Amino acid sequence: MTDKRLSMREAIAEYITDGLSVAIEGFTAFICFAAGHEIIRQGRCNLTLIRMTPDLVYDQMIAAGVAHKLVFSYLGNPGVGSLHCVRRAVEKGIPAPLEIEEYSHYGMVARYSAGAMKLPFFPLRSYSGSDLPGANSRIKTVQSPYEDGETIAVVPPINPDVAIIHAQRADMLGNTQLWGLLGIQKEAAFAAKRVIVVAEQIVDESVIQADPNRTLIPGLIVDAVVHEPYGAHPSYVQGYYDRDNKFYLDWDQISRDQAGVEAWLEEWVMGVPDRAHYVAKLETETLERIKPGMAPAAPVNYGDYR
Amino acid sequence: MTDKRLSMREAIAEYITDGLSVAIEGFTAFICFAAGHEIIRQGRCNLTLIRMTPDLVYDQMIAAGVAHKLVFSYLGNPGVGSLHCVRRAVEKGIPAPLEIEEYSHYGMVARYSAGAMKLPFFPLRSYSGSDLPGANSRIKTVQSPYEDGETIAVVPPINPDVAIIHAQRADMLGNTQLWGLLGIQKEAAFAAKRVIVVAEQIVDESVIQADPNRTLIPGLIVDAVVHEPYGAHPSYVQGYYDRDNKFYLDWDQISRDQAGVEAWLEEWVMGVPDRAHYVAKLETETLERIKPGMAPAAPVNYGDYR
Amino acid sequence: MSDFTPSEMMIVSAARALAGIRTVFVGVGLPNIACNLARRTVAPDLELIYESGVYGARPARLPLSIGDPTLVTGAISVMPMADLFGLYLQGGLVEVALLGGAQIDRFGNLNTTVIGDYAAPKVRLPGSGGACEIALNARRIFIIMRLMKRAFVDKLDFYTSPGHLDGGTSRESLNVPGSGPQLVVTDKALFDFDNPEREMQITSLHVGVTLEQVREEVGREVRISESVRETAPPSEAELNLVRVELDPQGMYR
Amino acid sequence: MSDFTPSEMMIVSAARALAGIRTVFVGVGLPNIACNLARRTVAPDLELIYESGVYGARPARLPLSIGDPTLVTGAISVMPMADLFGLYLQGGLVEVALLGGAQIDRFGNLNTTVIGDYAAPKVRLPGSGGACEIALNARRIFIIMRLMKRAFVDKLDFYTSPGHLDGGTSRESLNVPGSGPQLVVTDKALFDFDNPEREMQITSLHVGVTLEQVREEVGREVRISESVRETAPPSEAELNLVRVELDPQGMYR
Repeated sequence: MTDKRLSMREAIAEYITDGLSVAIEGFTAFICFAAGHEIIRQGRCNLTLIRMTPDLVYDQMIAAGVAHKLVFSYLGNPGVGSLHCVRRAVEKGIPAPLEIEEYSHYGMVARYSAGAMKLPFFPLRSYSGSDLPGANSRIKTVQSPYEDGETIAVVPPINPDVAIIHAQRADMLGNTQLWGLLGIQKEAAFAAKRVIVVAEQIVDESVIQADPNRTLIPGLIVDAVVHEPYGAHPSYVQGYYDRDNKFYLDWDQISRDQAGVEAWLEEWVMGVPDRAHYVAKLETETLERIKPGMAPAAPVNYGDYR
Repeated sequence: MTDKRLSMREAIAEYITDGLSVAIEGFTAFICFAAGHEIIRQGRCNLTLIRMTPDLVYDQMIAAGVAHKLVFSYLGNPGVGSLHCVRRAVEKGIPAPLEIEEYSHYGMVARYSAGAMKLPFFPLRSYSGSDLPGANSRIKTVQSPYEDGETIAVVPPINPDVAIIHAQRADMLGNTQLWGLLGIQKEAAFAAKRVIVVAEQIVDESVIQADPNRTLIPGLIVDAVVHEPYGAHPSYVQGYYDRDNKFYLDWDQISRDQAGVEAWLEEWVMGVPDRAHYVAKLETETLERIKPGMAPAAPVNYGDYR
Repeated sequence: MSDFTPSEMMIVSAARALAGIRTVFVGVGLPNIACNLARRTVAPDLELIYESGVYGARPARLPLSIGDPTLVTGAISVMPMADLFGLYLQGGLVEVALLGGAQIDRFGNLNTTVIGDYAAPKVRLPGSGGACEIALNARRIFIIMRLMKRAFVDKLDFYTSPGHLDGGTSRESLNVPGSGPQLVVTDKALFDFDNPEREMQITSLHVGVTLEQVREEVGREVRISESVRETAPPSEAELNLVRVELDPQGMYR
Repeated sequence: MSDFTPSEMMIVSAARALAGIRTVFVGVGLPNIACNLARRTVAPDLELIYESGVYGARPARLPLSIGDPTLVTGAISVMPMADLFGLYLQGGLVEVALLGGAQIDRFGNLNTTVIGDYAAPKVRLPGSGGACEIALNARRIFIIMRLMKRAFVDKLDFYTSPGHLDGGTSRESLNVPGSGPQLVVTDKALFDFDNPEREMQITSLHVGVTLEQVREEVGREVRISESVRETAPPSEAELNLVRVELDPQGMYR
């Protein structure tokens, strides 16, 4: 089997080209800012960005002008407030107009599920009485062929060109394990045409095989494996580091105007060659502050059967 | 919170009444024979038995005359051959005629999923070109409202009156963790109106909470918790004991005629008051033979965040 | 009687409304404190459900977002969002969900999408998140928001989360699982919808608040329940729990 | 050349057909040994997928059923069956699936449901299991069964798993993802469907088997490929792996 490890620079250069649809997923946790920043550094454009919660990573990418379209279900700085860059793009076309395609959370979950399961649609109990279907004609209905004859909402599959998934650990073949908030990373990875896994740790295949129920993504569907410690900062990785909430609060100020954002991007994205330098640039105080204590999982025995 | 622990006798007496639909699930593994035997001992009848793979547990229950209908997707003695009792009932009406409702595996998975998600139907890519829809009019089709306009097979939800799920560990509130083959136990439990969890071990809530990703069934949907070591013998429980394959082979002979089965039921079901006595009746050689070695899961840290 | 802030009155009112409830779908901030207060007082079996995929959270600190890692560690179950929305919410296991919005109309419909025209919005709001399906599938909806003229409007700019729609039986005609908004907790008064028109009506005024003040804020005639009363102020015990244990830094005073 | 059993010839033939394949959907017994032989020889990257929910099994012993615990311990991934069927099979990740049946017709359609009438069967067979959706979704189907008159029939009593249906383009008209049966491995000969009618044809006769014997067993005229040849017998290396490592007890000789 081939070793799929690449540097982030190599992985983005290889798999992210202008005009593709890209899903950097992870709900509040596991958000791969390292990939977003490398996409900005490599000057990609006309991307369709897909994410349930665009969060700061897409706020930064949209301010940097990499996107022409956004597919999402919740636009917010979680626990803080607005995503000012996305708002500027939608409300004022700064730095460029942004096309949007909007769903509810479950609608996005259902779209990824349909994409992963190769279904023509996925049914869900939502949208009736809401203006969302009026704002998005992709939200339709289907009638049940059974007794009830009930009419139910459906959404179409979504199959991103590339999904980028951050995880605690993966082996060099891309077999990947996550714990904590699993979000829709599994569905996003199976739905995508290409998958880049970014891991805090690269482990031996034997570590993965010692807990097969924990494997969320098999190497079978993974194209590249990037080893990038702290690659999800300022978001978090369960058991590895906490969210850097100070940054989420600071961003609410930094992002109030495009100039401030550009200055920040100049210093923290264009101004560093890679994530290792970004991490080195963080104060040690920061890394100390976001370091969690130990909370080990209860032991489990799979049993040796020979 | 209330302690939901009951003896198997109490749990079956309380929740399984004549005429109900019952799903004792678990694919090859985690098959709760202890519950099946107690249902036989209590002389229940007219049950609709639901299981993807009826396996020996339903072969025994059907020979004992508890069922009037069987909903399934594969009738076999796994790795051995036929389920002779089910065949006798279907082919010759011995001991009584048995109504059958038949799907493919994915059809049953989809039915449980629709039942658990309260959907009017679940779509799947199956059945086209097969005689199964002709044999079962519950298998229908729906047309996609999207461009392709594709026609896709659908199955209706299934919501058993009672689901019985065997697991490695649960707390007294019914919060339940499984590892190994997860089958469709999660979907069956969420689809059922009542849930009985049977566990090899009853643990403190803190054990469950030390690995929340491993929790398959929350106490919220559980009505009774039964502590029943070896409750799945002769099937197996990952890490606790192996399948007693000798019994699966023996059953192929025992079950060749109704008389042989009745003699076996007399000795091993009616002849023992409960599972503890059944286990005591097994030779120690058997318990030794099915004891696996250690294969611990790789450690995981959830992190202490305070 | 010690004095208290309007936020504390909201927290305490929401907590009391959760008496005996088993499951609540919740966000962060004030509603989160209300649920934890209920757990310590009137709803000992209450389990908190977060759309991030958490059932039965046991946070060791005040969560800063609905995806805070402290909601994961020590929780009863943490699952993919497909299970949270499919098995728990759509599965009918959510008894009460707490919602809010930028705009609410007299029938409890909520707007969290845009102010102005959708295609060219004056203000682009966060959008639905899970709110649309929560509003339809949770058995009951409690709405928590401050009483402000610009929020309590006659006509929403966008219907994100359906309440009682046009009132009367119009929601029933949707044939959805949830019964819709039952309560609105504000900093000045409590409202319910217990009338044939399913129209928001004042049921309780907080201590020191007058009907005129409420009308003033709502900016229109407000329906009043025959049984309108004064909200019982927070007890010492309730205030202690909030100030000492649940929000020691007073982030949500 | 050492001698070998018909079963060994089947195992080796099936293994060779898996050359370069990445994923195979497999059952237990002879097909399972064939896949493990392929892994050790012509398909080092081959991963075994079991409908019980296992991807990338690393069995420490011969599995006695598709749910054997030895398939779980040490596997790459073990998942709910909803994921195995939804994400792997329907998701299009299964390159080859190995199937068999009680009856097969000239177009590779399979019956594993009943002999006789469905409502009043002479013999009630196991049924589909996952076979129906496997036959439609796996990219290619290899069929493994012994050549027997009662199995190779003109008309199936029940169509459980669609092959090339009525032949020609009739399967394409179903518009399903999989391309259907490509190969039939028997104890006497190998068959493919590489003709416009998509009809089973002999491509290779095992050592010492005559066309007459095959016709005799099939009980009807059998189509023969222009390029019909003799099957290369198992090599010493292949036999060694099977006899010493994969099936030391000779359970499947």
